Amino acid sequence: MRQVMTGNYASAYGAKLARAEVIAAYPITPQTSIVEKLADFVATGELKAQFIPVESEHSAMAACIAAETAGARTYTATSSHGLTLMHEVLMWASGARLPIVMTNVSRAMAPPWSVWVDHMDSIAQRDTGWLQFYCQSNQEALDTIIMAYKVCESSAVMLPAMVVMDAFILSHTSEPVDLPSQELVDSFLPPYSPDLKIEVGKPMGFGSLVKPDQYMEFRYKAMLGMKASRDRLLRVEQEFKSIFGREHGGLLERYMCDDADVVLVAAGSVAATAKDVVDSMRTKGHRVGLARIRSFRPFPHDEIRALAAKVEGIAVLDRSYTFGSAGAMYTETKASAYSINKRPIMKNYIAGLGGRDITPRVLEKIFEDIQVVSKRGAEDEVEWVDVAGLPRRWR
Amino acid sequence: MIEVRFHGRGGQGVVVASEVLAKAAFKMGFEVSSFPFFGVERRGAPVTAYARIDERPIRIKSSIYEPDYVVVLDSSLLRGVDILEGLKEGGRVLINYPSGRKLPELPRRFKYYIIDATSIAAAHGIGSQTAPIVNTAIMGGFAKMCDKISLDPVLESIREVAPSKEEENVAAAKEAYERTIEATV
Amino acid sequence: MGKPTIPEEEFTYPGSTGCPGCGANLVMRYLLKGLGDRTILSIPACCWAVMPGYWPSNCLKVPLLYTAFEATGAAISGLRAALDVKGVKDVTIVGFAGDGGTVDIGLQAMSGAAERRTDAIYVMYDNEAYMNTGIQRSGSTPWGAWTTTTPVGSTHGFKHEAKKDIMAIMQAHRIPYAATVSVAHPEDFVKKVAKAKEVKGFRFIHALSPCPPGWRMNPMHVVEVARLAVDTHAFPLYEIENGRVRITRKGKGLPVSEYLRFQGRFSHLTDAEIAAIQKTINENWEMLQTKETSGT
Amino acid sequence: MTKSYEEIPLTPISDTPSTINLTGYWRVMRPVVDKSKCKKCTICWKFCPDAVIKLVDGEPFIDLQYCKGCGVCAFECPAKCIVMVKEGDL
Repeated sequence: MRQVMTGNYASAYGAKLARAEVIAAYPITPQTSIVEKLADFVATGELKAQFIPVESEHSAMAACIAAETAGARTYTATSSHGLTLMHEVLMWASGARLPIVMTNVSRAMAPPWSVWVDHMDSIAQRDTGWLQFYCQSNQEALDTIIMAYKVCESSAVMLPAMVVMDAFILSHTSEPVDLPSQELVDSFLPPYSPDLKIEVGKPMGFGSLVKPDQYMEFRYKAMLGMKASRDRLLRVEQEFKSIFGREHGGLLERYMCDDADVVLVAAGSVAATAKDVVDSMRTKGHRVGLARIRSFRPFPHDEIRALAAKVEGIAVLDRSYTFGSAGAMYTETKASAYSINKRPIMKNYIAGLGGRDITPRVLEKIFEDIQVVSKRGAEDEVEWVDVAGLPRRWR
Repeated sequence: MIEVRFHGRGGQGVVVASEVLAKAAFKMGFEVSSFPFFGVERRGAPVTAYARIDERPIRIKSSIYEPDYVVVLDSSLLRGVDILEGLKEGGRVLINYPSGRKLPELPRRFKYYIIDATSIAAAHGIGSQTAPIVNTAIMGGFAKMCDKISLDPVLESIREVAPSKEEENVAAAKEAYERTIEATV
Repeated sequence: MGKPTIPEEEFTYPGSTGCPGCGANLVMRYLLKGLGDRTILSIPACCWAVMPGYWPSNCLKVPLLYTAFEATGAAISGLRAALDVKGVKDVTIVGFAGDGGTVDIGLQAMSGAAERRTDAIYVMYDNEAYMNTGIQRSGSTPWGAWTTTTPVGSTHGFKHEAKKDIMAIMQAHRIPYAATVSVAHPEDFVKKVAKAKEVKGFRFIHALSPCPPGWRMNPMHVVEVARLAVDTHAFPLYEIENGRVRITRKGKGLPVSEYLRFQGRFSHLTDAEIAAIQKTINENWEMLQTKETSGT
Repeated sequence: MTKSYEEIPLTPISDTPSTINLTGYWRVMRPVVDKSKCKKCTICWKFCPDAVIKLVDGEPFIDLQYCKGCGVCAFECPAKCIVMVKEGDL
């Protein structure tokens, strides 16, 4: 049934429909209404789960790790400073091969203090061994939680996943969301039953010390898990589509890319706005397209390579910046395209940091710029968009 | 697409007003999206919220800069806040305004509607006598001002979102619908 | 022939990689004798994260979840929540951490677990410094001790700050049961652990765990030093049950120098400094007795 | 011996008794029990940090495969029936 709800409520419903059994969470703006709602579900008995009101995000993740090791399906949600506080235990979760699912309401890092969207928090976790899915709608936030459990709990994967949702733009925006029935979700997602869990009568130590002569083999296995998650995600999404009648675009959602001269690569809610811009520019005869990075981990290397082989220019919009380099989406997109014969011109646009609104006009200008750049090359490979004091006007 | 901006103060339920509109429009078969200005404002500070209504799925996620409608929950905001900023030519403005008082000087290229939502809310016992909650009553006025939105779905949405006193809130919105008038400036 | 005064069943295998004479090995041994095998442990970074041996070696006969240094309190909350949601009963969940992992980096998570009344036993084996990393001071290192980060030099020398009173911290959390135990008194140790096992809610065990390398002592003196800690009132044995303090062993009231003289970490102390330690110990012992008499 | 990635679990789960570690090699001093003096009080067993002392009819048998030679048993023995001798000496 379709209902109007915020991204935060959609996420809470996602965790509920996935029948999360242990939820450990700590409040942080703008994630709070997710855990408030889940606490309500548990308090009213609508969700049979244990809610652990931990005293920090680090403890939230550590508690999820312990509970997941004991065989429970776990969920948590955080944002920004909460996510970065978790950094250590994020690595623990993936190293321990625990398919925990977490929503991160992406929010900028301080200072300057900001409660508004950018992807610095989640991008900074890219090497933690978590799958990372970036959402463009509240529906996708809900659906992705359910799909993520199915992907991650597969014995070939067994890694945790982060469902990233833009602060306020999704978390606090109400829009229609189809709330699937519990029966339907149950038919899609079976209960979590790991091959091994910690239990009395089985005196095993989980996570012990490994010498240099054996460490790499464990890491290699985790790499294989991440690699397997790619096909697993595609298969799970097809199954999801057959049951729920919708899909969200695999690892890289392509919109009007088939005959495009230039495309914009972006992740998160800005991609939704960009589709409107693509449509309006197409009516004016511009062959532009949008490629949305839905899965940043695993990265859509094959899809990017195929796309890059067909276009003349790629604009990559990053809602974060890797200091001393460029935007992470850009460097990875560029790296993926490197091995093809005829490479398109590429340029990185840093935009929307700390909640700076990325308007259709700004996106149109990025398209116009990449159209020019794809013909004659970029003067600056990385351009900061809409920064007061810089010569170029964006609005 | 219809774009609406709401002005009020922290604690007045501005965000709920935008949600009532979104839910009502959704009940009428529209696609909708509503969102607060993403701030950290506390009680009393001027706040804004927004809503979009369209026949087609709404993809745009950026803010609203050129609304078709503006709703002002607190007339004291006419001082200090540019409630007309970006309003489209011919746009309509609904203001919670004390009855019997004349509106201040306002540009004539817009249409103004007034409703004494504060008195109505107080009469129906919504909020306290000194601080009535006007966000439901005023949405009855919105149904009057906006041709595309009917009263019944607004009342239904109010029932859904009202934390208590559902019928009082509904009655207030109905009364506001009846008493909303276009004001001359 | 004497009969063993503690349970004979062992829940540890030989072959742990603890140092010869490791007090923490004894702490684990007695703990599990008191708890039995329906126990799940969580251990953060500390000596005991290494002592079960390199993978796949394990010296414990109960399941064990390794966790991050500061995360023991959270881990035991997570384990308990999972067992509860799965309906698994009669399992004792134990957090087993060193002093650094408890009074310093792990204090927040433990405090959270205690405040949430997590149904678990938290055991702090206290070797009074960061021993796993090579004898650095912790909040639990006593005044006067040498460590590698409180070196004895001409300007400052040894640790000049008092040991945190973790028992008082736990008492302030209003937990139902807390006790101090010593490896020199295994009967008392096992008894208190068995008692803690029967209590519901968050329980705390503070075990003094002499460390031969860290305390600069002969490993053969491990038990003797633990005994002297009790007899000099440097480490009194008591329990706090629902807020009521009860001293469980009076000790002989020997001068603290008896305790210190076995330990190289105190060998630099002057008579005046030893007298200062004695004064503090006397005051603490007085205070503990007052607490016992007053019932709080 | 390094195991192939195909032979190991997903994450290091230790399930092999630590008796694979022959810690007796660490020993510098070796406990020698004079059974004739033993009063079978079991105190040596009680205080062994590594639990390497087995009791047979109350008499201690020290498993030298694992005994690290800490000497606690010798120090604690009330009958003084255990002496520590240098490894290699008898």
